[in-house]
Amino acid sequence: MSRVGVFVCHCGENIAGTVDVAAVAQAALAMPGVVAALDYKYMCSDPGQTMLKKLIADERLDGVVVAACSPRMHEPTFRRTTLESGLNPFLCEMANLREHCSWVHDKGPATTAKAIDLVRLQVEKVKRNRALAPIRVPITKKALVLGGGIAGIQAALDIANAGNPVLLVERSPSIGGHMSQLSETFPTLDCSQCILTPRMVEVARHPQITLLTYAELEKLEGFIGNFRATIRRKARKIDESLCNGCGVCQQKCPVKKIPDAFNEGLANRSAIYVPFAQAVPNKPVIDVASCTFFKTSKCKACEKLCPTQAIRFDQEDKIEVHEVGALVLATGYRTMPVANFPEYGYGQLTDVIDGMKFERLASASGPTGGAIKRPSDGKAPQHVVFIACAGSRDRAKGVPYCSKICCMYTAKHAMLYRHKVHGGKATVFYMDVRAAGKSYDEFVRRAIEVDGVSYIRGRVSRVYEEDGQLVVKGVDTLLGGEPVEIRADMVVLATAVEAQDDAEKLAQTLHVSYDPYHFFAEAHPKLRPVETNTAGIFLAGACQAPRDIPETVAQASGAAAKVCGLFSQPELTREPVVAVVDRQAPPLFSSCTGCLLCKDACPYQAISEEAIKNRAGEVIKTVAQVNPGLCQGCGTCVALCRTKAIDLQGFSNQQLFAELMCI
Amino acid sequence: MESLQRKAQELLAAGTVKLVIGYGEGTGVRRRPIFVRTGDQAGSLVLDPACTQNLATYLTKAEVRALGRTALVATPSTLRSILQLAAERQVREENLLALVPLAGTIKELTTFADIEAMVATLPDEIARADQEMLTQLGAMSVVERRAFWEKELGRCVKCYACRAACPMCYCERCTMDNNRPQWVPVASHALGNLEYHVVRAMHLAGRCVRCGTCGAACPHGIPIHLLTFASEGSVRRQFGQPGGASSRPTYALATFKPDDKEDFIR
Amino acid sequence: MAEPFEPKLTAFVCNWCTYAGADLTGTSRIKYQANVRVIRLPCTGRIDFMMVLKAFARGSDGVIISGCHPNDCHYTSGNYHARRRWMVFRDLIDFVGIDLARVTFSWISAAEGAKWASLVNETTDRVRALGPYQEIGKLAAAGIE
Amino acid sequence: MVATMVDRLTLSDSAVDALVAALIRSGRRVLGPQLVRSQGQDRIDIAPLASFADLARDGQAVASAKGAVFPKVERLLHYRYAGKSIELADVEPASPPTVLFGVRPCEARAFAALQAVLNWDSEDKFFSHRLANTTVVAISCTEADASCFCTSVGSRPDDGQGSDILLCRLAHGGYLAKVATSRGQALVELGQGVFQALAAEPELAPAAALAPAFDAKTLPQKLAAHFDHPLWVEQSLRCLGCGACAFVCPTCACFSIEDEADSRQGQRLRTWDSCGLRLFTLHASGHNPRDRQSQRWRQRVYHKFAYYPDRFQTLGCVGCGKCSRACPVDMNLKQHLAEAARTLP
Repeated sequence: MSRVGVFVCHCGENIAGTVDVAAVAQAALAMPGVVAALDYKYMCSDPGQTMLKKLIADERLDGVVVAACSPRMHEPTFRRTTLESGLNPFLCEMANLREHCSWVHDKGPATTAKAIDLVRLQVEKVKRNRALAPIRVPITKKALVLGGGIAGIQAALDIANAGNPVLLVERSPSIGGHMSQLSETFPTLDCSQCILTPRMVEVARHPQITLLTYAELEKLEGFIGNFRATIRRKARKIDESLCNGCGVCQQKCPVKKIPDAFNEGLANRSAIYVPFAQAVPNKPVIDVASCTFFKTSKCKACEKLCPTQAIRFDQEDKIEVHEVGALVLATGYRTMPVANFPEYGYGQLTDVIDGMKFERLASASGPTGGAIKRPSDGKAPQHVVFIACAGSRDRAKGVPYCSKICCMYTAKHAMLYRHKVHGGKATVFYMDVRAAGKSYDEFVRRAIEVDGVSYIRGRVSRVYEEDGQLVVKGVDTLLGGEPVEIRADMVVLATAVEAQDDAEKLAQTLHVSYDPYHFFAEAHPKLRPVETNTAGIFLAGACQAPRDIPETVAQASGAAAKVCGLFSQPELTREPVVAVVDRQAPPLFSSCTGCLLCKDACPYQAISEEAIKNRAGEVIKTVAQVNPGLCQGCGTCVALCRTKAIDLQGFSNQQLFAELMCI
Repeated sequence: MESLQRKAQELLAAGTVKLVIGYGEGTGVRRRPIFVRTGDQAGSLVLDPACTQNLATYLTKAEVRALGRTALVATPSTLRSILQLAAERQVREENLLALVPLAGTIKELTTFADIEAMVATLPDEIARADQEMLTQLGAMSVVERRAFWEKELGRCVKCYACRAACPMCYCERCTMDNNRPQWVPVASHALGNLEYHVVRAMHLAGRCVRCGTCGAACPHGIPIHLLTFASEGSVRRQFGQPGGASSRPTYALATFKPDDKEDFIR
Repeated sequence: MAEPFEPKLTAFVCNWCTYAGADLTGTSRIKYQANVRVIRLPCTGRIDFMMVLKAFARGSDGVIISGCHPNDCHYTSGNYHARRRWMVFRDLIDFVGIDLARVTFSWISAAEGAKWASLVNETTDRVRALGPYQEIGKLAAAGIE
Repeated sequence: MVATMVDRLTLSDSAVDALVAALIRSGRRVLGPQLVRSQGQDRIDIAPLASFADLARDGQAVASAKGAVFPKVERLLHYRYAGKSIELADVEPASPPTVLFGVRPCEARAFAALQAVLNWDSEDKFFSHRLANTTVVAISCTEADASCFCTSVGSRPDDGQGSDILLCRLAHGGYLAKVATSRGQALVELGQGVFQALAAEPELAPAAALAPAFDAKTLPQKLAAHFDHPLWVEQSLRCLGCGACAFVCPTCACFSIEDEADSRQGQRLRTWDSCGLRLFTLHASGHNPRDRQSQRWRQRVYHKFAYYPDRFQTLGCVGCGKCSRACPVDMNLKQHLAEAARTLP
């Protein structure tokens, strides 16, 4: 027989003013299994808690019901007190006599009757409570940051500076990401390279950071604190330990006409190449698809001329497995290809370019050394039309959302153009100007008012070529939709920001959820913006949604803080309110039939298969297994399970059944 | 029929299978499941419209499993049951093979993919009589329906023939037999009966292949199969994920769509 | 003379939205009728349909089921799973002759204290008007000799 | 049932009608087999009779009549909490005076087999009370089906054992009533003027012809010697392990005790159970001495045809064949027993 104690709190007048607390205590004392019941002015006060502790000891209670305020308010308090008195904290339940009773009903017998019922529910429940121990999960204090753009760089540095080892994985030959391609950055117009490069170098030099460029994540197993990441290190075909980055190989490489991705195809590179001058690491890669040796097994110019004999034609991809405790996803974005715009010439018109190309044209490190020359004939364009929202907020293009950064960089582009081509005319077509951000609107105003960029509110219906010039047809909605036609030398499209092509695939590999546009989804839109719904995996930057640099850096630091917070604990301790799969004596072993339908239902991928083996090691049956490190205790699987083979600690079938049997 | 007997002989002779489960002569006009393990037993295999029981039920029975690789004479429902059992990891592709009577010949299906392909071509309708009953019940007032089921289920004695005959009721420890807590009373009083049959119908929603074998099994002629038809029908109508369509888990109640449409949540 | 009928309501609510919402009703001192008894669960996904059946078997005249709005589930998708089950379960209990007017489903967020009060009041009034519901409860005694 | 000298009387069809009416008037619960047609299927239920016309005079009811004396669920006790103390109340057996009218002779014989177990080492007061309160009026069979085998278990389609009154059909309508017990006599007195004295030796309608399928006398020894015979595994391969056979069986007496309780009160119920169900012999340890269906099938056969004769010098089966008809996979007991008798040396 249970020995339950019931403690009825007056909460001053809050409860006692409406509920006959003495009657509740008296009724409680008459309930089967209740050996002690009392009422007191403030149970949460020191004297109240002391009474509770004393009675637990004196009456050797094995269950406690505190009838007071909402458990959401004081459950932790009273469970701690229970623990201090030597009783397992999970043998304490609360009946909500305040928020759910005294505050919402009038004084009277019906209210007191309800209060008694609420107590009875908890008494019946607590009789079935089990002593539970918090779940402890070890943590591998090493983070994996996926993506070496500014988001990844920032997150890696913050985590590393807190003293934790970091693995920074970047799939291209150098870190830096899109930011390294940018010319100047809004709203300050400081040079992107100048602020980024030091950070890149810091990463390379940081004792806590292991940099794996030209590498990709292939598989992720495990759970928070205990992931196993399988990483493919693509063969650079050079021995990085020998290469000193002198660059001779690039100069001597006979194949030089390969469109340079870093420069958005505005320049060429050689078959063996370093993506850009400030690349980190400054080590070349052989582009096997273009290299003469790999096509004809002749040449080997680089090998012959390499002063350190670092060339390794026979080098193979390497697979490495790393144990990490947390992940930060910083895989960034892509922009919508110009080819997606039939109305703007399918990308066939050489002088219709996207923002990224313009960045390279405007960049001092770019193919034109920063001079604005149009791609077709290298002439400085006299009139440039900038089209904002190229694809963004356009359901027809499958992008209903706002890409967020375009308004700002379009203003920046127009401004840079006006600075670089004196007398040049800049026209911007826009839907709305969204310049929310510190000194953002001022920046746009400056473009219009100081730099004389002309803004036309309206969409561009068509861009086509007519006798060597681009004709831009649009409307000016501020002039009542009056058609506008502009003859321009160059058109710059602020193309929509989209998720990476392989974002969906990666999300599935990592079991993180993603939105309809394949941006990774945060665990909670308001309260958990840098976490995913998979514990231990965090988000930074534009892989979650379009973001500008300051936001990205802020979020990266946020994600880093989450990781450091996780790593700051000796081990992971979690509330034991988790699902458990029944195990019992042979021959049944478990009432689980192993249909594993629960596996699909679990929002956290916490359920896996477990093979029950006999002494000979043969598999007798396969059953479900709940990983307590991943389970968050929602109980969806419990309600789904036909055989009741899964139960939820703290809200077990026995507990809930008992509650129901006394209503 | 001859072709079936011949096929069974071949398979057993070649050692492709150790067992052929089919239908044989039973009491009077009845047909009963038979377990053919040698060529000479194959002659007792019968094939006619009376052969309707869903034999997939036997695939999960330990005693039968122990006999080795099995060829199963399969009706369309049986094929669907095999797929659903596969989706729920209760049968292995390499352990079974389906024999489908098709236009006088016997089609041999060895892979789940084959079975899926075949099932996709087969009509998936319930008997007219059952359809009519469902329509009638649908037309009744909720009070009339309550009365109907109270009367029908009043005859239930919880012999569990329905559960035993159902291919999807393979659980070793049925929730009915789970007594901590005893959600559903063991006794076959009115409440125990109602709760049992509602639970069963819920558990089959999205998994039922609508073979009607449970109803046929009931010694007291209670049309319990209508209950699972109703819950399965609800799933099909609302989520379009029928039971027994695929060997991969596509259980409608283990998944969701954020825009699932209902009209009752305020 | 018999006293006027007061319905017995059982509510199954999730801890993070509706239970918190009902707490807010309290802190906002919004009054509602005292007929409801709340059973607290972590998530609507935890609500086993058997509980609803049991509530009626135990003589509840009405049942309230409430949790987080779509998209707000503390566990990201428990409420979506629950919704699917209810969609089927409603059809089924209607088919076996249980009066759907006795079951109320609702999404109530932690911010909707007033909604909880009005939900309880409306349900209580409706069920009071419908009268006692013993269709299932009476079965507990039926068929025993 | 104390057998008195058998009194032989006759009744016309209309007289039987009047008798049934009189029984109902007398406030007795009158149960009898009735044809029910639902969802296009015919079945015979044993249910309260409104008149003789409702009676199914041929064919076998799905369920047996045992429910009248051994209900599928009966309350043994209930208790309630008064504060912390428990008020326990024993349920006193109570049942209406009952007439089982027009049941088959095999059903009538079954009560002896039930009694053998239920009142074996101690008296089951619930069962006994109902039995004492029940009068059995059987009608002899003029038809038998492929599941019937009363003639194989030492009985006949017109066997009077266990009947208080046996009605045998006359060739040209009407019945010969064999009144065997005082309880039968009571009905005769109740139906004043309904029963006629026998004028001449009546011409009976021929009873159903049913050739014995096996010799039940030698069976017990054969079984005793072949407990581990593969036959049991073979026969039970298709058995699904449900309780249909046991729950329709007129002699199956297995039951389970179930407590139903909440925080305020509880009751103890006795419910039918079956040795065919896996949980029947499941131990708390998880061990199950009859874990395989073949073992459970064998138990069913042995219980009725080896252990019964051994303990009670009678068979635990009356050959009604209800189990075979009820079986979803057509386990035909008659065939299986014949096979055993034939193949076991």
